[in-house]
Amino acid sequence: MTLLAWGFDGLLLLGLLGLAWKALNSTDLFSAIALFIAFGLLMALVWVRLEAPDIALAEAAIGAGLSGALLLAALARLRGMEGNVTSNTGVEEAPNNIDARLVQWLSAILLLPVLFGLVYGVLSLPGNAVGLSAEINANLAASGVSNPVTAVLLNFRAYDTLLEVFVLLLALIAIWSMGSIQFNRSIETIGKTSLETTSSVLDTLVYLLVPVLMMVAAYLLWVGAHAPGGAFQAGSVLAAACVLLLLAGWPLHRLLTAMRLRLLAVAGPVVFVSMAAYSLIAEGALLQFPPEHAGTLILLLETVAALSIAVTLAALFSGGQGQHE
Amino acid sequence: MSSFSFALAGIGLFVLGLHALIVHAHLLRKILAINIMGSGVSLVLVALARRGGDALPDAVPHAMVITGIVVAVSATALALVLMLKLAAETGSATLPDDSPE
Amino acid sequence: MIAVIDLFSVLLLIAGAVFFLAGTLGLLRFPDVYTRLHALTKADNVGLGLIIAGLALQAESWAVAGKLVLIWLLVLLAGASVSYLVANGALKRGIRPWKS
Amino acid sequence: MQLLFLAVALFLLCTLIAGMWRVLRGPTAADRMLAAQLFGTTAVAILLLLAETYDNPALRDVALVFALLAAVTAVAFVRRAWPEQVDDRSD
Repeated sequence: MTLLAWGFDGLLLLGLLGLAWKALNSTDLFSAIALFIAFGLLMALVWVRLEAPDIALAEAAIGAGLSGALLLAALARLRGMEGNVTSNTGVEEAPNNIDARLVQWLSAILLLPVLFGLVYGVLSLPGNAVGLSAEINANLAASGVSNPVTAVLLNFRAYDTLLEVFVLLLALIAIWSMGSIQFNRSIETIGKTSLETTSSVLDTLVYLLVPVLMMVAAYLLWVGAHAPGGAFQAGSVLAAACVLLLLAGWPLHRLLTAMRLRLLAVAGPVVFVSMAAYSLIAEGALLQFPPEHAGTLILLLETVAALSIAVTLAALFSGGQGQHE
Repeated sequence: MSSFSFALAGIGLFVLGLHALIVHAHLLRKILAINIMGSGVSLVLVALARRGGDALPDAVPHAMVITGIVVAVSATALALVLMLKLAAETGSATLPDDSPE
Repeated sequence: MIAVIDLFSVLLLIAGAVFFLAGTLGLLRFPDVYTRLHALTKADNVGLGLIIAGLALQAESWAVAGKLVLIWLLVLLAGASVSYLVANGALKRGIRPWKS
Repeated sequence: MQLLFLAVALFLLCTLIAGMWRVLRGPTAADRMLAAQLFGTTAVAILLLLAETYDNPALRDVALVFALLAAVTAVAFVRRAWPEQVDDRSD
């Protein structure tokens, strides 16, 4: 049993490193992205082996799903542009001249001490980690939830999550400042290959899959209180549903007009900040919830945060695709 | 397998990513490199937190890494849009080479 | 009785693994994108179905078994649609099917 | 029984890593994407087996998310990133 587990872990880590190497050094950009998507899948398996199913869920939704879609869409638009401007279509400049070789070797040699330093640093650590598990378990009863990761994210260190929803909002504002502020009407024609017409198979897939995605998102949100899951995972799955609708060319901009989109995107930060301000005044500490209401407050906070995260991620996907292109 | 091997793999990912970040000129490749470096850092963080322990895994690094994954994807989205802007302006998705000729 | 169920599980799991092996061999050895598509979608989905059947026999409750079957149905749906879309797209792009 | 679950999971990981060769080699973009799709199905099976081996029901949720999200990437590929020109070594 142990031997098999060792074999599994060893193969997993070797595969992970091999995929990373190939993704970073393959000949063309498309295979780099395909390998990166596979890398995300293996990464989720690694989190499972490290007994971190919460992270595995987030990685499965984002690393293996959303970022792949993001990268593929960006590559398509890049190719469309480069087709107009230069002849270079994604095939990368091979390091064939002396200069590039030199840079490669120089970088490798200079990074060797970094590698050895880091390895030495890790190996010289004491064999036993001193973590915060004991403190978390001692206070879990007062947190309103029984999943320790959710307790950390939404109660003990809720300011992390507060700042994080602002990071998402900032990224969205930055992207919007370079493009249009809505799910663009013409999005399905940008970067899309002209060979694809509307397809009934794709429509059926979207019909069936989007409701399932929404149900799974609601389930993850609910289950996050006592088992792996929570606002980020639910938000990412919901965002995937939006991305699927956008990819299939459904008129999502009619449901989520620019105004509604903006309102939903700021709903999470606003609710978070007002909750923080209230707790600061009433409880005397930032984002400290009274134990008897903590469960309800956390669920409310998570629901709004998940909606905001979903809308923001979907808008990040379609973002910057302004009319001027 | 002990947590240390996972941590070492994390270091490997970080160094591979850093190398690619320096060596490759194309910005999309640099964005992939930064993402892989980030995965490596998360791996080190979580693996080291559970070393030598048969006890429950520590939830704090788990929560941090989940936050990190979401931040990484939003940063990636922003970086991709910036790259597309640059490509639209200059016609190439590489940083301008301003070394003295 | 338990032993019989266990035996069935073992057989189903091994059969599933064989189908996955066949799918991977097909992916590696078949000559063009259509045949590889055929190997992947069919063999892997059957393999997953067999493994899920083997696991469902061991499941502690009906709810767990139902969830396993739901996962399989979702993979089937996605696999079938995606293989259609890929094959259709490949045909439209003028990738010719392989002839011996 | 647990031993068999883990052995099958290890075997599936082997087939998955063998499938990586097709992602590397191509030749068409569709081949690379297909192989990545194979990773998704195989990973679902591995996760379900691990869930049973270590008696961790949360892993079934991870498998569920995998099954759903693999389709999103594949649709993104078909709808956006598939170059129109015929790959030269397509047959």
